[in-house]
Amino acid sequence: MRIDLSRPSPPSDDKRWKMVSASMRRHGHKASSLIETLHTVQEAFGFLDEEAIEFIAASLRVPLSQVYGVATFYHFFHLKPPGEHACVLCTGTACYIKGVPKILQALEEEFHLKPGETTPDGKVSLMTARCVGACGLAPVAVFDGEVVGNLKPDEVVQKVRRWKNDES
Amino acid sequence: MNPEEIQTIAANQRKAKEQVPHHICVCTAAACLSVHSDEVKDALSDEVRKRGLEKECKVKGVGCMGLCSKGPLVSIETDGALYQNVTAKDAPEIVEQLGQKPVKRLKCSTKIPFFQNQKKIVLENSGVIDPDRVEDAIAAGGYDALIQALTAMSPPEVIEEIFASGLRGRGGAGYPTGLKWSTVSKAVGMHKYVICNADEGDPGAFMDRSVLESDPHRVLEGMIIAAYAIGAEHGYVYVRAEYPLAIKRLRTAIRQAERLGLLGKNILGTPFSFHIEVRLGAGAFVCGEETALIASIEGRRGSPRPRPPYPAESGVWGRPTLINNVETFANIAPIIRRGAEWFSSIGSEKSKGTKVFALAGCINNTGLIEVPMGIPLREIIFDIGDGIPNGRSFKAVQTGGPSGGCIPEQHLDTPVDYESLSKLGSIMGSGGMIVMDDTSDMVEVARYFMEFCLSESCGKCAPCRIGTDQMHRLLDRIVKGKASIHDLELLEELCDVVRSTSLCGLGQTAPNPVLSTLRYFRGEYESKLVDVAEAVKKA
Amino acid sequence: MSSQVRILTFKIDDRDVSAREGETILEVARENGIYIPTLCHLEGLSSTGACRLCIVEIAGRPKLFPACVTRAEEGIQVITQSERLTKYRRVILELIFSERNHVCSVCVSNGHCELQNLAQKLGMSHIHMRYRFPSLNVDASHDRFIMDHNRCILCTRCIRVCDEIEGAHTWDLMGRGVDARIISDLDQPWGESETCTGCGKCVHVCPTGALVEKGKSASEMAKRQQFLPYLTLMREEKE
Amino acid sequence: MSKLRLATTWLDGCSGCHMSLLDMDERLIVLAEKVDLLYGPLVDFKKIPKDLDIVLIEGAVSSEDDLKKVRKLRKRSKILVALGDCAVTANVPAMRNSFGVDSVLDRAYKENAALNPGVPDEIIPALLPHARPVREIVPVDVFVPGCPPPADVIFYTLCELVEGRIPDLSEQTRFGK
Repeated sequence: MRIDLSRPSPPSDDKRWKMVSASMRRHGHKASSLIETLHTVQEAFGFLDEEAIEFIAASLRVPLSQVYGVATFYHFFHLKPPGEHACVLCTGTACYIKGVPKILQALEEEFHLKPGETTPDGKVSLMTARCVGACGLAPVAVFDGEVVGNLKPDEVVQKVRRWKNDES
Repeated sequence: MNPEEIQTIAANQRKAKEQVPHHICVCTAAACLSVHSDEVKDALSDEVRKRGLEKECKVKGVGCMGLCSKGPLVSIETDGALYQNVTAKDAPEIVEQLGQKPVKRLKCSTKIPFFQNQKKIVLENSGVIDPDRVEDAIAAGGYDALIQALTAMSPPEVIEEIFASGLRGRGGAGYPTGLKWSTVSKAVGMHKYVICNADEGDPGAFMDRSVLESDPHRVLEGMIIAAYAIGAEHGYVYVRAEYPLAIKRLRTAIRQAERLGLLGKNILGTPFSFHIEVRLGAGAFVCGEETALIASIEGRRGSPRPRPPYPAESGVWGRPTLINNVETFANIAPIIRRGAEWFSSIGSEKSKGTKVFALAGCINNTGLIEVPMGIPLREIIFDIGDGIPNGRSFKAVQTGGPSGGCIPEQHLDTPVDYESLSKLGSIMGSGGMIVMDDTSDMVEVARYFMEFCLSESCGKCAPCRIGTDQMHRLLDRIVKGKASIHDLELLEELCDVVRSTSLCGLGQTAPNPVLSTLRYFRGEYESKLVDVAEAVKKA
Repeated sequence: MSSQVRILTFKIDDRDVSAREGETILEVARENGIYIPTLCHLEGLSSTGACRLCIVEIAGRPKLFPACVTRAEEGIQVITQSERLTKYRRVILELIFSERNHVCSVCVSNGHCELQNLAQKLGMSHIHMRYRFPSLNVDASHDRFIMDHNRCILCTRCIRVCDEIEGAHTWDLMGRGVDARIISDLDQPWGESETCTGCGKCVHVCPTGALVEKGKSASEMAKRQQFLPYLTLMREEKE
Repeated sequence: MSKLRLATTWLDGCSGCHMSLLDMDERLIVLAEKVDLLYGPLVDFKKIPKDLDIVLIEGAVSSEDDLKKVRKLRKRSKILVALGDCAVTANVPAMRNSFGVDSVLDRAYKENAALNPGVPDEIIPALLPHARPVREIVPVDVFVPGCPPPADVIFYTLCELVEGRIPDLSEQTRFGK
């Protein structure tokens, strides 16, 4: 076992680690800045891998299992790389009442895609959000950051299919 | 800066505004943005520039105007016209008609009950000011209350004023705000904290997001006044990471307030200092519970701990901590500015002031409304909300999200206040109001909320962790026609146990959607049951 | 410590009892030989109030209180046994049994298990809800110990003893709700953990057969927990 | 007074509970003065009799066959006893539940078979998706946990039932005993 009590250097010279290091420095490398740091890493890299978690744990002097426990407690954090495209379906009450379950069912039937999963070709990740706050437009999805409302199941299926075929 | 300098900013801003005859306000809150109000705003600006009208007409982005279902919304401040469903293509016509007859095709009447029956305190500046400009906020009376509190009132006087106003926590439970402040102010300890809970987690609720997107300075002002009253030097706003726009505007507002000396060291030249940091939530509903929220701010898993000790005594870092939600803080400045007596004249006997609701589901006017406490539910749904679309009939309204309940037709004349709603088996909650028409299946609705609680349970205490899962399985069996009367009996038993024995509010209230639908729609459950032998076969 | 400790008097089940200020209801009950069931609580570790089996009533208050974290107050009347409490404790225990795969007959801790003992003590002859039958792993990668997630009740004693007493913090909880699970380091096999000292404290504080020593066959795994109050006391003395 | 009519059955279990029953030794003779054993693995009678007073069930409900049997026994009995952990909790037989029927059958009849690997489809009654405790199928009047329940406990249980009382067993036996 390696025993190294100095603050570790970033896993690689990828420039994005500079952002992460700066964020930790701004918070004085306090253990309490763990969640803020995880946010920064995810923003920079899209997800949290083992390397990142080990680096953060050593830098903030938080036990490995605790970092992992925090990262898996909060649904906002992802431990696997996301697909090229993200389809986030709102599952808030208004969207539920107005038919999101049917959209989810359609995606599962068509692509065997369940919330939290990515298609095997790595093209599309399906996620759910508790409420994106656009209840007036229910049911709502966020396609790569763009909020789209009043959706029907086949519209979402077609959007995913276009993504899979590299059409926009 | 000192108070006079702030007042100068306000005066200059008002003067500058008077010099421009036309103001076009485009809603740039999340719902309108999602239907491309940013493009509308750009088109309008281009059009104004093309016609060389920059001096006579200003186009600005403002916060939420409320009627989200008709977005994008554009208002012409001087003409008093409101336009709905505006697209970029409409820009030339809108600019053409400035100061003349409004464009009929796009007009949205402001005489309708949706606008007439509201009473705006928290949202008074939403849709009016540019949330990205502190000067706009100041010109509209922002930070007046802070100046008043810091220069003319002692901390106990501030607390007394809030106490006398009768304001109760808007996060759901309705605890008297003045009492909470007074408890924290009396707590022994050097360092105290103020936390603004903006982890709005109820699915179908977007009040706090809208306030932060539309008028962030109002929230900061409330927090600063609270910090002055209880003697805190540090504060956090704990906001959902799912609200990027609200976070951006909040951060901008903090920077602006710091620049003007409204936040930070020696506020307004007084000895009082207060710093605010933004902390991002990460998708955990349970973090709305105050001890879980504190754990999360401290960088840990958001698991609640048993109370006492309450945060007022031992909160973040073990220090006395005041936690209020966004809407509560947004009420503070108006109370200080206009007095407790004015505030307590609004609302009902035990519930003072107004309440913001997010109206959604099967209702014509979806969006954000603010109404005086005590208003009957019927008025909200059928006048302000304009009733049920597609010729369907009303079945129930869900308030309070996963901790609340469904209220049926026969109770629609109930006044909206904390006590009346809890008597009906629901709660005020943070303000989500989801309307369901006669096509909604109430057992499925109950299953939906149980699924939510199950996936949001932190897993610490056994009754909530396992009980929500078992209840969800039972509800699923009932929906799928695989359950017998024994399953329904077990469901009711588990509701009782989980409610009475869970560690925190999430578990204690998780059975509410089941209990309230059982209370009013028991027949729907029973009609799905099959006999015992059948149920065994389908297992 | 200050020499002036306030003494409180109150009642547990109609018996007059006294407590030092700051003592929990559970501590006072145990000093007086009054039984309150517990599962996540263990003397010498911090209390979490998670299993809810130690709930008691306080006369005049509608809520229930976990005795392990509720401090004694002057004049209160604590009720540790009532029809309501018996029912609630039993249902909670049934929920715990329904959660994972507790098969007592083939467990190395059979006969020495706190969960099993409680079932008997609370008169739980069967459970009246459905078992969940989740699919869970057994981690036998460690040289000397085994972690069987099928028998884990998420009491977190292992996490607490590893963090508070041993200081290694090898264990923690991942995920949440009914999917929460005890992990070592980055959810790695225990045997590959870089932080585990192999001290075995977690094994001995585990109330069930989730953490056990290797090489034991059914019913052979008796646990030793006497070391815990001793270690805690010695550490306090040093401070 | 006429003797009580007793039946026993052995579903998905190891027969240990019946062995324990036999371990009552000479007390069996005492019981025989009060009850007639009419059906079960210990007697050579193939049909389930009617009007039973007491039925002891060993084992979990695992197959279509078990299902039929337990339903019929319930219909024909006054007091139904879940005898032992398998009947009470599904116990060891339930350890297959998280794997699914197909992989369990493959493991037993293909992967571990030296001769003629293949899942039999005629001799073996079809397995249910889950092995389940008896009370999930039919109402149970008395639960006797234990793996197996000791002979003393079985004796006590039967004596109480003969006297028309429902026994309290909490002090005497438990899961896994």
